[in-house]
Amino acid sequence: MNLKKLLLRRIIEIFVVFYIIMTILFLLFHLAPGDPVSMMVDLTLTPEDVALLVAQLGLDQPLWLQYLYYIKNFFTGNFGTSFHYGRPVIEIIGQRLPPTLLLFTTATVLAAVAGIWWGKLIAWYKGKPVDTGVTIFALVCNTLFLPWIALLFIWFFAFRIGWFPLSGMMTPEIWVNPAAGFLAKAGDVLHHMLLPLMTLFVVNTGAYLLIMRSSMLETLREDYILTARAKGLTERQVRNRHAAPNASLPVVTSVGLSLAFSVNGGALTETVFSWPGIGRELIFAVSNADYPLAMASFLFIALVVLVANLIVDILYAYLDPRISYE
Amino acid sequence: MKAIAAAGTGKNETRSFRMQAFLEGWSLFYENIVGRIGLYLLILFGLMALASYIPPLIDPMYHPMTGVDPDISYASAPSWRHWLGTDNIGRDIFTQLLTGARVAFLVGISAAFISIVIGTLLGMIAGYGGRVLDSVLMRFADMIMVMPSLLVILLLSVLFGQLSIWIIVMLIALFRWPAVARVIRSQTLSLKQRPFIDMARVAGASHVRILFRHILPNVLPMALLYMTFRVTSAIIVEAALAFLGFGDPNTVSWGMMLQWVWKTGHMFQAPWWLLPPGICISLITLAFYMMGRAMEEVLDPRLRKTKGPDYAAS
Amino acid sequence: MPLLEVENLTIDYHGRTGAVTAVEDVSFSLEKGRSLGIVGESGCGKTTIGMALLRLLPENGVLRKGSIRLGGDDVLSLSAKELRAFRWKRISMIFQAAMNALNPVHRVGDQVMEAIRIHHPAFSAEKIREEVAALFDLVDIPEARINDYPHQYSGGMKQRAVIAMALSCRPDLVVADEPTTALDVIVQDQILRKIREIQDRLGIAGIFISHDIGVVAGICHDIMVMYKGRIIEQGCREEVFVSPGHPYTISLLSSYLTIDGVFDLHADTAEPECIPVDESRPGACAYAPHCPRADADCFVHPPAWREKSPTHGVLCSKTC
Amino acid sequence: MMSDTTAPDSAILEVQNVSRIYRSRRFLFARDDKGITAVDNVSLHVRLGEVFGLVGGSGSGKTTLGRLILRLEHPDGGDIRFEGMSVSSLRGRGLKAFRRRMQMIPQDPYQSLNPYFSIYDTVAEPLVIHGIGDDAARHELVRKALESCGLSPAQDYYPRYPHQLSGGQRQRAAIARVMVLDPDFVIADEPTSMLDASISFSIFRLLSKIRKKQRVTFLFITHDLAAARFFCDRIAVVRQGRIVETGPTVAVIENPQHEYTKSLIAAQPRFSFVKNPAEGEV
Repeated sequence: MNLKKLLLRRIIEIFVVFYIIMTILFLLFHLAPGDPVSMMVDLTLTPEDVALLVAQLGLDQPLWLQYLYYIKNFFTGNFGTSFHYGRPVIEIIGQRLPPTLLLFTTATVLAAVAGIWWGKLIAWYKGKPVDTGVTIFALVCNTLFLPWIALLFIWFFAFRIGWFPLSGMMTPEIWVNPAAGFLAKAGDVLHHMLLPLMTLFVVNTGAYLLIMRSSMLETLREDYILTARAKGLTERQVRNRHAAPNASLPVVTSVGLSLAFSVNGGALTETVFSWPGIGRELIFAVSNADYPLAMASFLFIALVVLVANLIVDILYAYLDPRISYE
Repeated sequence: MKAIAAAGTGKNETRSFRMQAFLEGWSLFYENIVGRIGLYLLILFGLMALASYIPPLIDPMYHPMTGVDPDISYASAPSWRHWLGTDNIGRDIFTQLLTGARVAFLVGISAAFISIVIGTLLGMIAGYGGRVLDSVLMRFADMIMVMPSLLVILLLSVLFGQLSIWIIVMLIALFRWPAVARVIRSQTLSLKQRPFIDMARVAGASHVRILFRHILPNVLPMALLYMTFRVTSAIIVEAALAFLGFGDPNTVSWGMMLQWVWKTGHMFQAPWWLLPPGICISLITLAFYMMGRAMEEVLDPRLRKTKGPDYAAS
Repeated sequence: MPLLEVENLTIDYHGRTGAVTAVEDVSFSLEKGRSLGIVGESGCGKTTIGMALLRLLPENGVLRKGSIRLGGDDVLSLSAKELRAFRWKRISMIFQAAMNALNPVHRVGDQVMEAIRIHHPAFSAEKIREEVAALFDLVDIPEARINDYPHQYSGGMKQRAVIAMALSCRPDLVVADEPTTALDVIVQDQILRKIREIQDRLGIAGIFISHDIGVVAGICHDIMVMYKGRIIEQGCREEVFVSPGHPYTISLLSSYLTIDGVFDLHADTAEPECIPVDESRPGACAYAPHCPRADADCFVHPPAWREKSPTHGVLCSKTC
Repeated sequence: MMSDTTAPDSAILEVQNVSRIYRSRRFLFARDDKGITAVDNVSLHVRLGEVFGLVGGSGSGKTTLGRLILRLEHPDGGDIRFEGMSVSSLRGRGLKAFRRRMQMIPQDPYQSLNPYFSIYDTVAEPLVIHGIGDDAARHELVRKALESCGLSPAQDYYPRYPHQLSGGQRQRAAIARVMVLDPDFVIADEPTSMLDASISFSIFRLLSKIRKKQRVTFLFITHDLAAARFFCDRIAVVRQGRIVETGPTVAVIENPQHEYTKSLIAAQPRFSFVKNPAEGEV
């Protein structure tokens, strides 16, 4: 079936795009005035240390060879050693990626599902006060400045009423305790995750709700909706069977398009909540001039976005028969 | 040509399409509560930005960056002297807030304007040129679009060392044009299918003439609409950068104020310091966003109506 | 007693700038098994009448006056639940631009089955499937295509599927709004023949709405010509074609190009289209500004309904 | 402007074995499909001063053929000659001169005028493009063109915008824009298919008038055999990109040879119940 072909094409495209991103990054960092070491390294190092570092990073080699090494290193998982942690970068990434995936995937899926659901309902009240109220509320949520609302949530839910921990992902006592079972550990992570999740949910859901609402209104003008009504379907059947499936298609597309933007929000959330994810690590690495770690974190984030886009594409093809059955 | 046109009948139906569309659109816009709230909010912020020049003239202690109240060296609560209190070294928060409005407008509008110009030009060229040019430009746009712009700019800040406000504006503009280009391209594609473009070609019009005399006026309303959305995203990116400590150290922006509260650990003790900048960032983006949405609702049905006769005789 | 009786139907659309009357004082009736054609230019209110029969007017459409009766039932007083049972079972509709009448994300067969399932909840799945197969057979769509999606169909096939769907509950009346506009001449001819054939076979009454008097003339017993929301001429098709009474009908017919030449029935064809004219007074004849016969009277007084024969009437004060 | 020396039956336009194939183009990933053949090896010629009709259903390729002749698209094979010059080889100045002489009347009056151009600007634009006349001369040309197309007094229409006109008026303005250049060859692509019947008839009459007065050669593209019968000297019946039958209009309609032409004629609405439809004497 053509779905396979489509999939194959998208995967190849992802490889190409990723390769180009890698190359651009390489060129930016190697052709920019001043060498990366002097940009990244603090002044406390002795000249010998610097020379060692230059050799270690292969910066004394010709550019094309550095490039080849750079590509090869990526595919062999060799990203060098973090200046700050003094450990292999790949190890750090390996630790940071899962928490990000957990938080980000949960938040995106929840926001999209809730947005589609509520958008579908609210479209039915077009022009009524409920509609205006919800629309404005969604707009407000959507434009809340994320780090600020995160700080407010921490201040209120964690500091004032103490329902949630202030930051982090785990309580050390529980994880050190050999008696703690899987449930206790999972519960602990969930307890830490709820507040960041809530932040992302509040900020992202509004956008999806608004898109779904206008998409529903658009769909309701279609002739097949008129046909469905003429057939004697109840309003509920018209909405759920005929309007919603079509109307959610553009929302799925926009989820894909807004993924990169949500990643920005994800990184900010991780930073404010000290969630040990890869976004926070990138910001941390940039602040600390940890060049290998920053590069690798960024590449992995880009990869996550690309793969997430692929998943959205597959979902879309699955929902729209016009694509999978061409 | 214009003089002759003006010599026609003096009735009000001689109003140009643009004028007519604008007046119609304006009344629709003003009926929309969302658009009206947005407009009022924007006027408020505009006044704030203008007012930001006043306090330093009253007393140098009200300078947002360098002004320090000699009597205060801690974060003080609102008082008659400092309407919104001071930060931990005794600078006036209200003054900083006013200056922040100025910076937000500056960053938002200039970054949005640049990205709209780039996006509109590239979108028109891609849509009109078609084929390889279109594919290359749009793949490039897609690539930039899948990159989280905030994080890319962060990474690039390493190259520039310290970011000045103008570099931030340029970087935001460079990473935010693709969405505009996409929309303008699809508009151009559908315009290209419209017979009046064929008619212009048949009349012998050059590509430049077609692009700028025939296509540009038709995509301009959409470009303006997208400008409001770009303004919000530019303000948010700048604020986030400043919040993370990568802002221009010579400028007070709301994001930077938030960073100071956060980094100095005053977020639990000084609500007068934590609340205002966050409210301002959220409200100004809300204002532009609301304007944009109201404009979108004005533009959309009109675009639809030109498709053909309505069956519902209105 | 006639199957359908419409009396003094008046419908307004409420817009931002006030109300516009789309249909004014329209009355007609239709016997079982007969078909009526409604002809008029775009915006004359013909589609609105079709929608009103199923009570499917858009939100801003208000039925100000009049009554609609089908087989003795007052359509306008049905409750929401009765209305749902009434729709499709009693009157079904073939919509303008049938291409868009099928939902792109559902299989064509499922969309037809859905209609049957709603109105015959007692039918078994097997029985419904048989019904659908029979319907597709009726409109000449191969059984293998039942489970296809709409985008896999050609334009003519979609149109036939829509017809199958309209017939699925054996309604008393089918309303077809521009059923063939987007189709090729040959396909259009086939579809019209098919509709007519099925209609005769099943004894279903039909209302055909079109801007093309030729399409309507080919399949309808009676013709109703509308202009700006009013019926200006009504009669059986022979009467309307051979001795049209209203100047608008005459201009329609005399500008109708047929393969054998022009219907040059009357010499006084008007060519007023480009002369910018003032509107006639409210209530007066709406066609007066374009009418070659009009005199000062026509711009002031409402036109009178004249019976040319028991079955043929004209809304015009002037006799030719 | 027209050369009077050419014999009346000499061809002003020749289409020789022209094909046009649409392929889906994709960057990086070329599809290996064969594409859709919109125009398939078509040859025809149009004589000076006649009205030549291209009749066919939707998707028959008749519009594509028109676009190829207008050089809005390029043929994938074959050659189109306008007065002996190969159209596809035209560049720069030659192309501009060609554009001045060959014009098109569009299908959809709702779409064919730029909403941001006043009627004066719309009609004057071709003059501006070709640098014809000064302001005063242009003014006079535009006035004449509008009035000859039934939009008079022309001054009333100058400052109006397309959305302020009715469908018929827009189509007249579009025709005025074409006629202001005084072209030798006009392609009319379904010029009335979007208009109501009575208005479309008046547009036909306008075109007939123009034709008689200005000695223009017309290529008339239509799906409607009846309209072709009314307006054309010769017709070609097109189906799936090929010409299935060609000849004088009356001969083709009264004595069709090809099966498709026959079924096309059979599908025309007829009014057998009307005793005496006027015999076509137009």
